[in-house]
Amino acid sequence: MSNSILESGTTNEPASTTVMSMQQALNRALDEVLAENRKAVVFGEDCGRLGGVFRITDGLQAKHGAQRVFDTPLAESGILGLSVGLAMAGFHPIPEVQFDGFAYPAINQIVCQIARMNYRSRGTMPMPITLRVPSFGGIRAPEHHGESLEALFAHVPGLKVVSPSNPHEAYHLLKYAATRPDPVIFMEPKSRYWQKAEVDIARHEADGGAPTGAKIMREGRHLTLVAWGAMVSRCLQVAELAAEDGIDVEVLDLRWLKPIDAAALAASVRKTRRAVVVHEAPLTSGLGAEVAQLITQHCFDTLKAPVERVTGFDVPYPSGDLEDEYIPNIDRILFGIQRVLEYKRG
Amino acid sequence: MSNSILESGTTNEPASTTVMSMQQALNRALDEVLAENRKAVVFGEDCGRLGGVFRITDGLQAKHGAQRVFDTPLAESGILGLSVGLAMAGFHPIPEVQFDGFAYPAINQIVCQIARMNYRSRGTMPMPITLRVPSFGGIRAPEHHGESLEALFAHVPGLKVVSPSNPHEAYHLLKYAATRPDPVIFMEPKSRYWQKAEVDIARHEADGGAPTGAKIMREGRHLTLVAWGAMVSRCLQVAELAAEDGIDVEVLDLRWLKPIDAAALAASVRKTRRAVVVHEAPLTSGLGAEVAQLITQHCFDTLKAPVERVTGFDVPYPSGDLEDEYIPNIDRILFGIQRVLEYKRG
Amino acid sequence: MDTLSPVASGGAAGPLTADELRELYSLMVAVRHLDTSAIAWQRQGIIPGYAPELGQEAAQVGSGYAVDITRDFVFPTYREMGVARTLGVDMVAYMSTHKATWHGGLYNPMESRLAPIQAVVAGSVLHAVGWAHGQTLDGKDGVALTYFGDGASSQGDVHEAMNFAAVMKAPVVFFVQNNGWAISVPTERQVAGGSVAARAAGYGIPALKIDGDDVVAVVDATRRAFAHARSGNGPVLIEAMTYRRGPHSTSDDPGRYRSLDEERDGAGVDPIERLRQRLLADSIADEAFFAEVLAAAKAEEEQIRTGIQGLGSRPGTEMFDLVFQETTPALQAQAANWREESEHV
Amino acid sequence: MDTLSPVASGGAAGPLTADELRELYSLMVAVRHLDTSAIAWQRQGIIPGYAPELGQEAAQVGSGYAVDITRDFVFPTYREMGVARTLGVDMVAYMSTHKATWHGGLYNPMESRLAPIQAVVAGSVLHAVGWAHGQTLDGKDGVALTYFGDGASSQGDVHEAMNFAAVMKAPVVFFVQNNGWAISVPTERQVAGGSVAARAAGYGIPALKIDGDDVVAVVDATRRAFAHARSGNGPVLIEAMTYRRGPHSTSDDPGRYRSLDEERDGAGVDPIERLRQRLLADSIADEAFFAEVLAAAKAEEEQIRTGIQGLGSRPGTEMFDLVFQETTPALQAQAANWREESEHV
Ligand SMILES: Cc1ncc(C[n+]2csc(CCOP(=O)(O)OP(=O)(O)O)c2C)c(N)n1
Ligand SMILES: Cc1ncc(C[n+]2csc(CCOP(=O)(O)OP(=O)(O)O)c2C)c(N)n1
Ligand SMILES: [Mg+2]
Ligand SMILES: [Mg+2]
Repeated sequence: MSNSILESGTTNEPASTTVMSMQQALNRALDEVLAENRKAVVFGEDCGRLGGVFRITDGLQAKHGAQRVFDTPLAESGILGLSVGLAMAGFHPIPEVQFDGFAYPAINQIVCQIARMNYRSRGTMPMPITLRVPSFGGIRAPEHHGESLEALFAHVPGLKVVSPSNPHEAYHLLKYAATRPDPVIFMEPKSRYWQKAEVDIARHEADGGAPTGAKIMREGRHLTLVAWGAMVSRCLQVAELAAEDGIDVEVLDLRWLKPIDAAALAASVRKTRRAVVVHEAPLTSGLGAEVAQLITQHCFDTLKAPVERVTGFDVPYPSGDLEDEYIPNIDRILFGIQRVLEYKRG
Repeated sequence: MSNSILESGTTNEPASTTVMSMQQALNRALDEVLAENRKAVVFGEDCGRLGGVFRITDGLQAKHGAQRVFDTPLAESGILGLSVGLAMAGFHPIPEVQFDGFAYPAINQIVCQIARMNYRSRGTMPMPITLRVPSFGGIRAPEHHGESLEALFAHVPGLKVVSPSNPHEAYHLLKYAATRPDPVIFMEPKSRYWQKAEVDIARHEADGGAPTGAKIMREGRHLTLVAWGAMVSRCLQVAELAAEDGIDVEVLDLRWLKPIDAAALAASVRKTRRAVVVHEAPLTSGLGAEVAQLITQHCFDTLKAPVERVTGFDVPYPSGDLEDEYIPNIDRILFGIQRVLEYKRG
Repeated sequence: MDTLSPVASGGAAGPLTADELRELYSLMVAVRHLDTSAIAWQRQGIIPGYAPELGQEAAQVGSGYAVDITRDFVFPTYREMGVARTLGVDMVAYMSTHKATWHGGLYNPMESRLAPIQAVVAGSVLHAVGWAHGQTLDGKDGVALTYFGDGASSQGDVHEAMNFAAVMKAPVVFFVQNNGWAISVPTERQVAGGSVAARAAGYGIPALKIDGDDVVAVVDATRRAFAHARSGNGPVLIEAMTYRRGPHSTSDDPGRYRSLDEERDGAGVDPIERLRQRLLADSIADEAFFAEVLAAAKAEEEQIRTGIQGLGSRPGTEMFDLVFQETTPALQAQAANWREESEHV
Repeated sequence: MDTLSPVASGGAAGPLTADELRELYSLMVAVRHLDTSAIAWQRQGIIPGYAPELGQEAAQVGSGYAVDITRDFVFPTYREMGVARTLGVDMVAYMSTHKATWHGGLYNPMESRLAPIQAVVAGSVLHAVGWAHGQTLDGKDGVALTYFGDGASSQGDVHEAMNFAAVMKAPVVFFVQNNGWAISVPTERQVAGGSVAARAAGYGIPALKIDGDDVVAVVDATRRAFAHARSGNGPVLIEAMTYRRGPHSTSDDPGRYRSLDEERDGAGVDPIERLRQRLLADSIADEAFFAEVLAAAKAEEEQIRTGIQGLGSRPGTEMFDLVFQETTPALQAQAANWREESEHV
């Protein structure tokens, strides 16, 4: 990996890229992590023989063996508690929770154990655990299969949280996260698993650096749209539509939901002077509040309007029929943009 | 209860008050709720014979019987799951989780069941569950005994969240919460259990209304301090100190952490034009972000400075020796006030 | 395994009558037909997904048949269509959950005596204990019947539920359908010790491990368990050994983790066929009856399908209106905003 | 109860030697003395709180004695001071947690082979399973020893841990100290069926229910369990029956839920006295030895007390520096802000 970066990092031309889906990108990242670190282990419900209900671990058991890629009994607290012990024994566990909503039974182990063991043990028991959570909604799935837990995770001291928005990000962010010595919650936007796009396997970033902060996905002058996960591609669509009306929207993929790249937020909004933050999770106490407050704190003088939030409502994630009413759609994001642009000081 | 309100609600003179601690006020409220509603049941770890580790349920088993006030086995998910079934059977469960940090094992039942059953059942299975959680820090206790979970709870659709700041509020808010048809998380500031103060048993509010919104605890002109739980009394102290320097601080006890009384926040800050929000929980994605963003949204034009947050740090709640470094202390709140007052548009 | 002593209370009824056996057969066929049709509906785009209970008809119909809906209450998972049908639940309202109309289903759980469909594995097992304890507190004699799978037995909540129930002597019947699989994980790599029923002894709970494909055995065991619990003796656990003949759900591909040979061996004789042979052998029913039952099942499926196809989406306002009994200003504001922006479009 | 078949591997050593018995006695006395002193420290304001293990010395010293710290790993609760002492943990560093210096204690868990002190009831039982499974993956022969109480046995995590361990054949010894109480709740209203050991059979896990106040029985059982697990036979559960003679913690008031008579009956004969009588009867030790041991215990306690009294607070920067292996800009900014505001004052 580092070799490739060195090789391509010096030139500015795009390295050779491959087209793949996020599912394939994640699968490839795991495959490489397993190959490169013999202490890496992958496990969870149906992760072994089946290859995961989303096939993210497809083929890994056959290739790396049933000791390193295995099925667990159906118990999320068990899976995460097991991860703690494996980490203590020097492993790098990469567990999967089958769906976002089923992370709740494991919250005790995540919050009270995984997030604190390094601290509690005064740095002697690091927790290099990369918890993969197929996340967010949009696939007309049963109850508890469309949840957005980023606000909860981001509030927990000791956790880092990241979410990729496309196959390229997925590949590099997972490879990065799964080689870190700290626990990372890796939130995969399941509605984007099957969309294909170019992945530059050779290098993370145009500048060759590590994928540690936010990333501008589209430059613009009039307003900054901040999003993560599946909402990034929606915001890019919105930006195209807005452009038709002469509105030049910058789209910032936050990527890291903890720590948040406040500098990138500030830099963008200092330029555009207006911001809308978009997420699927309910409004109240969502991560949008943190993002909005960080922007306001850093850009109070330049902001032309209060930061707007376009989010899910304060209601339980609804059934498929009402999903499109719940998740911020293009129209609602456009309304949000309009409100900010039309804001007049009273 | 309603009788008393009617009796005293028409006059404006203070009704007869009693001095008691928050522990006594909560105990009395539970006693009355049990007496008034034969479907109310109180339970949890050590809640029966012992009367709770904080004695909030002291004497209730002896008075109301071991069927209505009982000890459970040591399992928080069990306690909350039991509550769901009891609610389905027509009861009003008032469970206790012994300490804030031990709510985590019950999060799955709280988020996926209690908060959603009314919705899932289309209103046919209400969840009148009042979950008491001794909360927040400041008592030099072991690990997991000083946690602030309000941001997590407030983000969950289907929950209401409230925290009293003094014995009077404790008595009335608990009586109010425990007679509602929806689930309420009742966060008790354990560091305030033993401080005594006047309780006007006869009526909730000076205006006789229900204790549903935020409450101004001290009027002021220069800046609004927003707080809840144990931080309210600290903010009142800060206000006294600030007054010596000619700074007139308004202190708003948010009381309801979900739904948040946005109108009261707006009204106060429209007057003072400056705000600082104080909480014990870690900064990032804490409820302070929501409060700050609500204020900014409603008072963007009048705000003289970005809303400041004085909070716990993004670190695990520390051991007693470092507790005072972690919890916002008077100095840190004063610094926050100073930053807001000295803010100059760049 | 049978650690449930014969109940002195006489609560359990005598052997099943011919009428009852015929009714059980009709129910199983109706359930089978609806179940296999639902798979077809999914392929035809009528519903987005479904979790079939193919092969579990005896376990579901037999246990549901023991319920007295005037006083008992049932807690399903996401796979208890056969139980719902046996209890007499409105099946359009039930199946609506698979049309993505409403999580939990559109039926009224209080009137149906069937809790909303539960997607969290083991999520409602504790609710059954709470409801049952409520019976004790109220001095009533209802029994809670809660379903869960071999996979679900691994969840901590099942342990907490069994311990609470036993400590409180709550009138609960834990009904485990051990269908051999939790998605792709077979029971032997899921249930240490090999049997969920064996766990019961550790809590002092009597258990019955039964042939879950024999509907008569299922009715009998469930009735005995109900009688035991109803008489104030506390919980009982039944482990009905059966086999998930179909995929986990319409998005599953069992070929990735089991062969057709394994499926055939695991499944054994079809539970409906077993009952049919029995009815024939005992001259309780004939081919004409079977044909009649099938025709009725087909007519019923058609009616339900028509109902499902005619089912519109729920109005978006329900998203907001059904969150609380007492709504909040913040939520009302969001609802107003939503209404404005969706009408505006 | 003893469902652990005699181990063929010969891993379990022979009967305890006189030296070993004397060592066990010394350990128990040292632990007793430190434990009762810690209560006094709390009263004197040296430490803010403490959870005594009075009466559990045989269970703790005996089990800890079976550990091989060159390869095994131990997972305590908040009450295993006697285990820590037996393993040779730095006791000032251990006791510092009760001085509110650092949650988890100041000792190095990797070097001590003792995981940080755990305040979540049942919190670390699964960690032991994970660590043990790591031994299997690494082809090593270490065994994980995890402690929990009768109260903790009600937690879902204990069930998940036992099931995982048995499914994975992980080399874990589950050591339950059934001390009769979980704060104010007695075992009979906590543990349905009456015995945690009885639960093990349901997972196919061998169990030993032993007299936890007989240190020789404890050592023997733990050694047998270790030998079993070390030889690749999977987990074992030991339930050591003992009694919490003191309050739950220094803030507890047992008079509210049990009488002195009940305490006396429940406690039975003091485990240290039992060993003393045995040593005397077998002429393994005499009064001079006992006096010497007590003097050593007193000296040790004094040294630890001095250490604790001399222990300063940890610098506030550790709050920030120990959160991650790789810190974050946001956290550094908070640390800088904290430093500025605390120095400013
Ligand atoms: C807490 C939780 N974790 C994971 C899932 C995802 N999931 C749905 S069904 C299932 C398998 C359940 O197996 P079992 O309990 O045997 O029931 P069956 O599907 O065989 O009826 C899984 C893993 C879930 N619904 N809930
Ligand atoms: C998850 C959790 N819930 C509640 C508590 C509060 N608590 C601390 S110790 C205790 C009783 C534990 O009893 P037991 O497991 O028998 O251990 P013992 O105290 O007897 O050693 C309780 C309820 C806790 N620490 N963790
Ligand atoms: Mg199954
Ligand atoms: Mg105990």
